[in-house]
Amino acid sequence: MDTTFSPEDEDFRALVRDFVENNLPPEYARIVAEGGYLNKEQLLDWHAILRRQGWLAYNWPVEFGGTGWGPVKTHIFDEEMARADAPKVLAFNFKMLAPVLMKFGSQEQCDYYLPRMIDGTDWWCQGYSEPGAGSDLASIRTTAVRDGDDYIVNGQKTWTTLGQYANMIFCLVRTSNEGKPQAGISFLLIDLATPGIEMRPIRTIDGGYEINEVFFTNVRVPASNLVGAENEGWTYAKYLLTYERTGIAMVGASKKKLTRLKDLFAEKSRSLSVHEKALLAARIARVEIDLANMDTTNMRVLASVAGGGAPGAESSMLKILGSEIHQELDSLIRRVVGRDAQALRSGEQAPAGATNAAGVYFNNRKLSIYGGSNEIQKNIISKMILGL
Amino acid sequence: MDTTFSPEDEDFRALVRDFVENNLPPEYARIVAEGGYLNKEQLLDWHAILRRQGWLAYNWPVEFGGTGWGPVKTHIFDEEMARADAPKVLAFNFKMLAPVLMKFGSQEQCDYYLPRMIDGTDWWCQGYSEPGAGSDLASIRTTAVRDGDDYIVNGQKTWTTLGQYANMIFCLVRTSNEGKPQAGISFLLIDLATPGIEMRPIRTIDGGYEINEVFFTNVRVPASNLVGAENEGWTYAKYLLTYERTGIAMVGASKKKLTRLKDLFAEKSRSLSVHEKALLAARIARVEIDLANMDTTNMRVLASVAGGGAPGAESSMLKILGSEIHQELDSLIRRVVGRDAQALRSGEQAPAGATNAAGVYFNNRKLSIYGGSNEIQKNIISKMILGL
Amino acid sequence: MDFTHTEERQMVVDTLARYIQNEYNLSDRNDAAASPQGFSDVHWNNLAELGMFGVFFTEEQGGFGGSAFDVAAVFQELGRGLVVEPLLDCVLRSGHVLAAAGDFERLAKVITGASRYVVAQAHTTGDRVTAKQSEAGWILNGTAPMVKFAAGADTIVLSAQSGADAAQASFFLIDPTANGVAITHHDTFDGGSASDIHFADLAISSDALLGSAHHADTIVRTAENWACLAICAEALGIMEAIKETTLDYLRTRTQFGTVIGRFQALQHRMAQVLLEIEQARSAVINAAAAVNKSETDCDKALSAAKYSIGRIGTLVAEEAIQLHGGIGMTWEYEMGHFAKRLVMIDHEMGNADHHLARYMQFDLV
Amino acid sequence: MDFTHTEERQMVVDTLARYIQNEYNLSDRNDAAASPQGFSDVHWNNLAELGMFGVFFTEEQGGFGGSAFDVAAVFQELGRGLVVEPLLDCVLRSGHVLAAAGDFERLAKVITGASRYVVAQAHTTGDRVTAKQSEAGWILNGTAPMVKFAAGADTIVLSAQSGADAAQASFFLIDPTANGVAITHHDTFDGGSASDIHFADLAISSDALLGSAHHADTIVRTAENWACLAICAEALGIMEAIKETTLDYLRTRTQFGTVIGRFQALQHRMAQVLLEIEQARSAVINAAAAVNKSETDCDKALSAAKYSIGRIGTLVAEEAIQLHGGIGMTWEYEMGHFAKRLVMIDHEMGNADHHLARYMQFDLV
Repeated sequence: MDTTFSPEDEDFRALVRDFVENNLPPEYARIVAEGGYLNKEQLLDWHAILRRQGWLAYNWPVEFGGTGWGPVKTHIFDEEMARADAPKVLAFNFKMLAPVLMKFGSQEQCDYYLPRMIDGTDWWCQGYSEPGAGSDLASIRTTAVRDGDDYIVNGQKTWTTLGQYANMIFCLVRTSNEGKPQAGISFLLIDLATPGIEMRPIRTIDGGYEINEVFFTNVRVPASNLVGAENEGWTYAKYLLTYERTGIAMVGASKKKLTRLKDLFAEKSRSLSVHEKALLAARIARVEIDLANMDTTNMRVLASVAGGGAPGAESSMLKILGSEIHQELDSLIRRVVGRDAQALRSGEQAPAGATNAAGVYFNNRKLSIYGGSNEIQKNIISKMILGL
Repeated sequence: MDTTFSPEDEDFRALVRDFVENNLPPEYARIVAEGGYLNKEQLLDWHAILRRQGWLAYNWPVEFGGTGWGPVKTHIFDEEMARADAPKVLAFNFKMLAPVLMKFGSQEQCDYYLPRMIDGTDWWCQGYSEPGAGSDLASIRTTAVRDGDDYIVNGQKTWTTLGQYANMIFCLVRTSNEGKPQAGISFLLIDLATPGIEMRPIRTIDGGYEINEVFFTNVRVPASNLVGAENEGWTYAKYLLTYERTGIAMVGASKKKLTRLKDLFAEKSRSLSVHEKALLAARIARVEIDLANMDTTNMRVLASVAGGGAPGAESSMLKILGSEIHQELDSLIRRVVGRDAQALRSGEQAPAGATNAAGVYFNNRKLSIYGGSNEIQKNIISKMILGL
Repeated sequence: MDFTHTEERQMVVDTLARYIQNEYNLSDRNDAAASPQGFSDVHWNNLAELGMFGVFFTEEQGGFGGSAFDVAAVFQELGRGLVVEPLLDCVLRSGHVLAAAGDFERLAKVITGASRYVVAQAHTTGDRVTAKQSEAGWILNGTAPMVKFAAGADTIVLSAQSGADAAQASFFLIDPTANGVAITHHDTFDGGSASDIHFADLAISSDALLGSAHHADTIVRTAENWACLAICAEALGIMEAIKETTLDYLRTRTQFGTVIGRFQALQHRMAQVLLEIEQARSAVINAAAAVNKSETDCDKALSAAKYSIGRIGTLVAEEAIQLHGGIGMTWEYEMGHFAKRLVMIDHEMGNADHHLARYMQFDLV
Repeated sequence: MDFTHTEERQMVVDTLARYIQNEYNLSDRNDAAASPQGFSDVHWNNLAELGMFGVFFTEEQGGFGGSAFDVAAVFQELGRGLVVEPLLDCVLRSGHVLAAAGDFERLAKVITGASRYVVAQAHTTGDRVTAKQSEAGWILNGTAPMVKFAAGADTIVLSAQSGADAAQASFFLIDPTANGVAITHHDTFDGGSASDIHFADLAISSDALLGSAHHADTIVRTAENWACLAICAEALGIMEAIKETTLDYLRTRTQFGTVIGRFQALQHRMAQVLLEIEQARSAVINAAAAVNKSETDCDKALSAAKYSIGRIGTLVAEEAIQLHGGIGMTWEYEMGHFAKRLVMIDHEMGNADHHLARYMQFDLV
């Protein structure tokens, strides 16, 4: 039993820390620290900085232009990036579609699309959920009907994050109504410039714009854009949803947020009564302990993956723990900020203590909803453990 | 809107308080205060004291020898009794079987059994649950087969509280296998002296003995002991389970327990650090507030019943709230007692600070299990509110 | 023991409910809530005309209500409709400050809706306004931060430190357009506005003093109790609205071939939400019943209520969003706006921790 | 980074697990646990012979283990078997007190099982024992309350106040049968025994002093850390046993025509229990990894672990009983005894609140 990182890992951590200190534009770090998002130009710029270091596709194998790091190094990288408030790389490109292409796509698809993800040509978005298919993803009704060398796609996708920046979308589409709902789903790559596609913004509860609806009306997609086999898309979709295990616990982001919370608490708690301060401190201590426990829970899963083990219900557990701990941190930051959290931060006019605390808190309610809601994760755990 | 008791009610409260102060044997109060139970002789003695005052069957209508009090007076009586650590009257006689007989029993049954409940001749126990029929009570399999003027009863009941003191048992038995499981159940009164009945003790987790299994082997019961109509027992059983609304929230008992908790806390918390004390005080404050809220929630239901309204999901809500608040109080008493809660109190040898705190805590886990588990109550609420 | 409203009060509530139902549209509400002033003059005037402002005051004070249950009932209804109009800030609180100071002339104008006052308490917070006596009156300096709905007020009722320490504070009536007053307005997350009000050597005459000098604490106490009761009742109304929307959603949203209200895990969570809301309702009743009791009883019941509302409100908001899934996080869906206000109520007048700590101090620590 | 046990440690754990499986019967355990001594000499001797006591000590100390993960692994297994034998009190804790005092001769006898010592700390609690220096040695007066398993010990290792204040305390080796020592034994709720040990003018010679005078705090510190780690690991083992029993019950108990594990509300609660147990497991690992770190790191990790174990243990016990229903509340069903011990662990060495408050004090308040 050895819970420490190897000297080699520690060297690597120092290397990453040094790189990000010297190369992350402070403006980007500020935006991230305040709970905001980079715009397209800014994120592509950050991508380019990482690309020059060879770390953009950091979770990919070497043969595809990645780093070949194992789960532990990947974890260290994530943690250091979060620690420095570095923007996350576009997950749809690097963590979602790419692994699916590598495992199930054709050589041609890999050769064509993977380099375009790295060089900034393609910005992918996701076409999974539909208005009638949320937790019940297998009930999607967007159809793709074969017509010669093309599919004709009709239907509607929703919750498409950052679709406004994207030129490409990967979609789950229904290619058959035979058998179980899962059986007739295919995984299709669609150019958003194709006629018949309309993207409409969805304004979120916090007033922000990061998600979209996408409408498909007789959209003609080359059959060569099918990933893997027709009607096998459900397998690929599930693979995608569980692939990113090292990130699912959000350990790095939560550690960073905890630091921020404790700094805010040290500053704001001076005016509190001893008992109010104790109650708040107890909640902070609780979440700090939960996070330290989860850090190790996460490392145990990583070590098992690195050792060739296959995580089962663990990835669902990490999703639940990770989202709940992060949400508790957001909730505590909002509380510590107190009355000032009510003010919207709008540039110069913001009160001195204002943060985006309320907005971030509400925005991050999504953490327990998306990527398979926490209820779905509990269903998965129950099924795996109880065998029912 | 008037949340206060009427002057008449307050006079009544003073009357009850005065009576119990002058008539409750201190020994009985001590046993109750320590979380214990009176033995049969003691409880019958207390029954006799109340009978002389005319308050034994205090929840019964006047025509059956009761007081005719409405729900508000009944609540005040319960509260004052709990406040004084008075033993509760035998629920199986007065709060469970009696109301069923009054509503569904024959004139003969009322004339015969009700006076025997009051004069101490009959001590009733309950034969509802079976090893295979807990939350799913309708799945009982104890059978009663008509044979001339008798039923022949075979089967097994369990969780029969204080069965060791009882001479009579009221049972749910299966008289038909037609239709839904609920449809073939009958409500039967059985003399425990009848040949073929065996009662075996069940030792509980806290080492105590208050529940039993009852085995029936070809037990011959006169058909005149059937309550109401054959195969209609489910209706009577449900009536019994929801009848006692004024007591279900345990407001009086919880108020008394809160006082005890706060006294213990005042004594024990002197040795705690300021922060540990604050954390414990916060939990006590929380449950005190929850209890004050539930007190009013309960009064709202009482007022609605007194005004002729019919409580729906409220009685299930009160069951959940009442049991959870009471369990939290037990949990906090256990915590406040601290290390000494580990010692079993066994007479002279008990450490000075010893209480039965751990035993009461574990014993009262039953509150969320019996009388329709809290899960069943949530099912009922969902069904009533969601209409699903 | 009677938990029903009087006929008169029920009529007021019904009138208000009808007005909201027929005239108060959430999309327009959101536009008004995001405007610089933070609410709509049209609705304000309509509510005044409906007589809603007089409900908060006794006949002696120039109103036709003034019982705690009047206040609670109206604010519960305002909560149900997510009404952003500042009845709490510009009528109830400032009206009771005027009443406590004995200024019934100005109070009368509040009740008719002719004048809008907001109270800025700047003698107890970290930021502080000081009032120095001068020959002509007083000189004010400092900042009153985050004064809600100051953007819509004709007059600021400011409490400032007027003596040697914070305990010596007085109320002043200030024209927000005067020289020496600078105002920074903020939009707020739950709609409405809040302002930092800066005073730089503002000279005011002696008759700007409201009530007697150095008695701000006494003057403001009753008003703050009313405001605390009102915001608890508002929260309860919001919870009721969220409950109904969420129950509807559970009954109609289909996934896995059935309405999601059939999933037992969701049922049990909803059952918990329902019983907690009943507890919140009882907390508001307890607070209303205690407003006229002893200072300790009143403070305990108000802290118990604000704590309960804070804890349960957050639970209700979070569970409602979670049970809705993505749709609950969109601007277009009404429920989310209720959830935002409900959570933000815990950021006003002391949050759940604050009130639990205050409650503890009465007889536990 | 490696979360597997060494081969040697795994062998020890397997040996212990086999012994429990084959020889340790819960019904006999309960009888022994309720006996005056509170455990069984037979099992005690068998465990000594299996070499289980040496695992807690390094080779230098006369053992063949002594790493934190050795201690955690063995106690986890003891927890899984609900072993009542006092390895914690009579080997781990007292052995480490002897080791810290440099008394390796006595420690050797602890490791072979030839001697049983219990530590009675009576210099920090409310009740207190004082030691006054006399010509011949020391005179002891006072009471050491609730010393676990003193009923089974040959020697009491008592810390008493030996100087002007509580910080000046020393350890003494006391024969429990000596005149001047009176012992009141108590059965305990979770099995085993505890004793109040009264000292009335007990005269002991100078060589009864263990280690140097006035250094009890230093001597006991390491032993208390080991004991805290051990009891956390024991709790984890108990949780695992409860988890397995409860999962079995959910898979097999039928109600409403189906196994109750099919009810989604129960599934989701069980899922929560499962992930909390994984968190408890991580807390124990963190504590084990910190035992040899700086004093602050060690104290923080131990408090984090004891807090986590206390909170999660109570959750696991309460949920397991609730999910079982009536059967979980009977003496005959094994699970309840595990639940009792699990909850009572929160009553030893500081409960969850105590450790959360201690944790807060490091850098929050």
